[in-house]
Amino acid sequence: MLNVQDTEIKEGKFNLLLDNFEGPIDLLLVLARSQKVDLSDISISELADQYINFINQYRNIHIEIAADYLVMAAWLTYLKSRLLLPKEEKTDEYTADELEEALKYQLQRLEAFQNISKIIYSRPLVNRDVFYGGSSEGLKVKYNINYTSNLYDLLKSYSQILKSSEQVKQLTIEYSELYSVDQAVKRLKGIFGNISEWTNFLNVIPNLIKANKTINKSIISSNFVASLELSKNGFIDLKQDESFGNIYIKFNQNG
Amino acid sequence: MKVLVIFILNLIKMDNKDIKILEAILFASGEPLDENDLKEKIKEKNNISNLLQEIKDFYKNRGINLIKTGNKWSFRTAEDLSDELTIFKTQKRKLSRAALETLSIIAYQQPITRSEIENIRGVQMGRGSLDHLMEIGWIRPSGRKSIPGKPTLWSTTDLFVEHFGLNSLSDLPSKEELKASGFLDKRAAIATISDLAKNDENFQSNDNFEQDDENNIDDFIQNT
Amino acid sequence: MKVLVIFILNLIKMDNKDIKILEAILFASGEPLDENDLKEKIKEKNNISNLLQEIKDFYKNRGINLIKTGNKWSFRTAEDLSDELTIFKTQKRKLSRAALETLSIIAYQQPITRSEIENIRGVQMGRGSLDHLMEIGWIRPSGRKSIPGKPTLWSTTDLFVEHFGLNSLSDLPSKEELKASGFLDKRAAIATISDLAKNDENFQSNDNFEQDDENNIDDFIQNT
Repeated sequence: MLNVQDTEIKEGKFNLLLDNFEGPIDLLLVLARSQKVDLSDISISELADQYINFINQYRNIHIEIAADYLVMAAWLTYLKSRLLLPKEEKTDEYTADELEEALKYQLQRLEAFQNISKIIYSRPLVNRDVFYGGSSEGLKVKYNINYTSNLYDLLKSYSQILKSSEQVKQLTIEYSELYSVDQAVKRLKGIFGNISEWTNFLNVIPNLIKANKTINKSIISSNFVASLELSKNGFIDLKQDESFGNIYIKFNQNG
Repeated sequence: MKVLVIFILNLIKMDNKDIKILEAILFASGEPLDENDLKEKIKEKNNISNLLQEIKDFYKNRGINLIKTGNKWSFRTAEDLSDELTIFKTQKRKLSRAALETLSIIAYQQPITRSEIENIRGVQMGRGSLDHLMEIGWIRPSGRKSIPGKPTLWSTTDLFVEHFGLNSLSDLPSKEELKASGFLDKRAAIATISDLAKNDENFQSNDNFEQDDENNIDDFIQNT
Repeated sequence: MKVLVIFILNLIKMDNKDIKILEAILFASGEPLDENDLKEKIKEKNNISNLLQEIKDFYKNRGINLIKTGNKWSFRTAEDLSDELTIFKTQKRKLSRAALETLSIIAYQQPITRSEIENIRGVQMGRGSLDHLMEIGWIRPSGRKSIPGKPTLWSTTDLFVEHFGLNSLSDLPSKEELKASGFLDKRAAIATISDLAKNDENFQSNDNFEQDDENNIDDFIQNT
């Protein structure tokens, strides 16, 4: 998988999902490998450019991007600017060289562990590559009962208890921002006097809230149900001239 | 003479992959296997009888012998050992869910009384639960609570700490750590009303989140 | 020449009863056995190491090998037969890359805290990594670090050593190289970037376990 990523990055294609990377350092490492030099000789400033480039391109395609990656981009920008500046007087802060060194160390260390994890996992693994066997047939066997419940079982069990007790505790029904039919009925009854003429349904309902489609849908549907209810009881008249046309509403004086 | 030596040396060196495969399969399966089934696993299928005979000879005087019963082959321990050899095997058993719950509550909240445990679990405890845990040696009575009735307080034992691979009781992960390690994950969370009412942007990013989780699980199952 | 033949024939004949007993027990147990427990079963107790080594050599090129992990011995199928024995494969779930990296970091750096692992990997740990590794039985909590928040330290288990066919933890591949390169240093946290980049809030909530733990107990007391 990594090889595929490598080539795609080299060709300047950025149609990769960040999901393929295990965090910003991992992404940096993949980018660094494309520089084809020993990690200790890597140009951090070039790497910073690559990374920032990558993130920018990525953002053009996918709007959402994990904060971790953005923080790293910001930090690299900062590091680059520090590297470009003339050597500063010694302050409490880390020098640009130290920061650069820290980044190199982190990259090399992660690479080392990534390699190691592959080596470890390629060792002969019980139940995958090698197997226990044998049979005790023919020997006298005495059995000891050994309870195999382990710490994992214990913690899982306790977590289950915590979860169920949490669920009970949190059984408070939160206030709903959705607009209920009851609310709509009450409100419509209150404004009957204003709708003595045929009025567009949409002008009767409360103002829709910008950028919240879910609440808006609830306002429209609850008011619609409410007006059906009120017309059934004879308080108002409803009309719609054609399918999907505007709905008009009028107070029924005789109701 | 020379021929015999070479023959014997070959036997010991044993370059024959088919023989190795047969040995390993017979060993790992743990039960008698049909000669025809064994044949499927090797290259020189027509040679199977000779190969099995060769293995049988090889183990003749060892602690393990290859035995043929009917048309099935199996390794078993040498017969002349059966009289004098008793081996102890451990029979593995898991604790019941109730016992495990009780144990985990005691572990985290000790010392604790029986009725406090029942309160947390929300059920009356069967008579044997505490006895059973005490029999295994994982809990012990540790004094009495100074409330009316003076009920027995229960605590875990050193054996408990040892069995569950802890250095000490304080090693038990806290609630926050359980959460961080994934134990408290609610896999199929039901969206609450307020979730639904949240604006669409949020809603979408929630969706993404769930998907990530699924990818993650897939990673575990898939052959990566 | 004659001497050699007799020597070889003796090897094959194998009159040593202790060896037969050891083979039979190891074969019948089906799981690793402690050298000290094996000793109990034989006559020449002081000779146990030699006997086991002899058996190990005898099976070196066979389909079954005698393997030592830690202080335990067991028969296993030979490593090079992995492809032929896939029929017995029970390790259904393969580990994700994240879990695998986490495991090797724990193996080499143990005992290590969650946030130290995150520091090396440069990313917050996904849910499921630690509890999944613990479910398999390869890692365990092993005490707490004496820094504010007392976070849990994680170590590998004996089962990890056994499953990966290691003699001991010091047997981990390339350990010396890693050490020489300084990658096994627990570098002061401030010297790596992820800490510089990490916002304080996150950092605190990660390590601030103790307080939550207390809340947790309070919750329960109120609950009961």
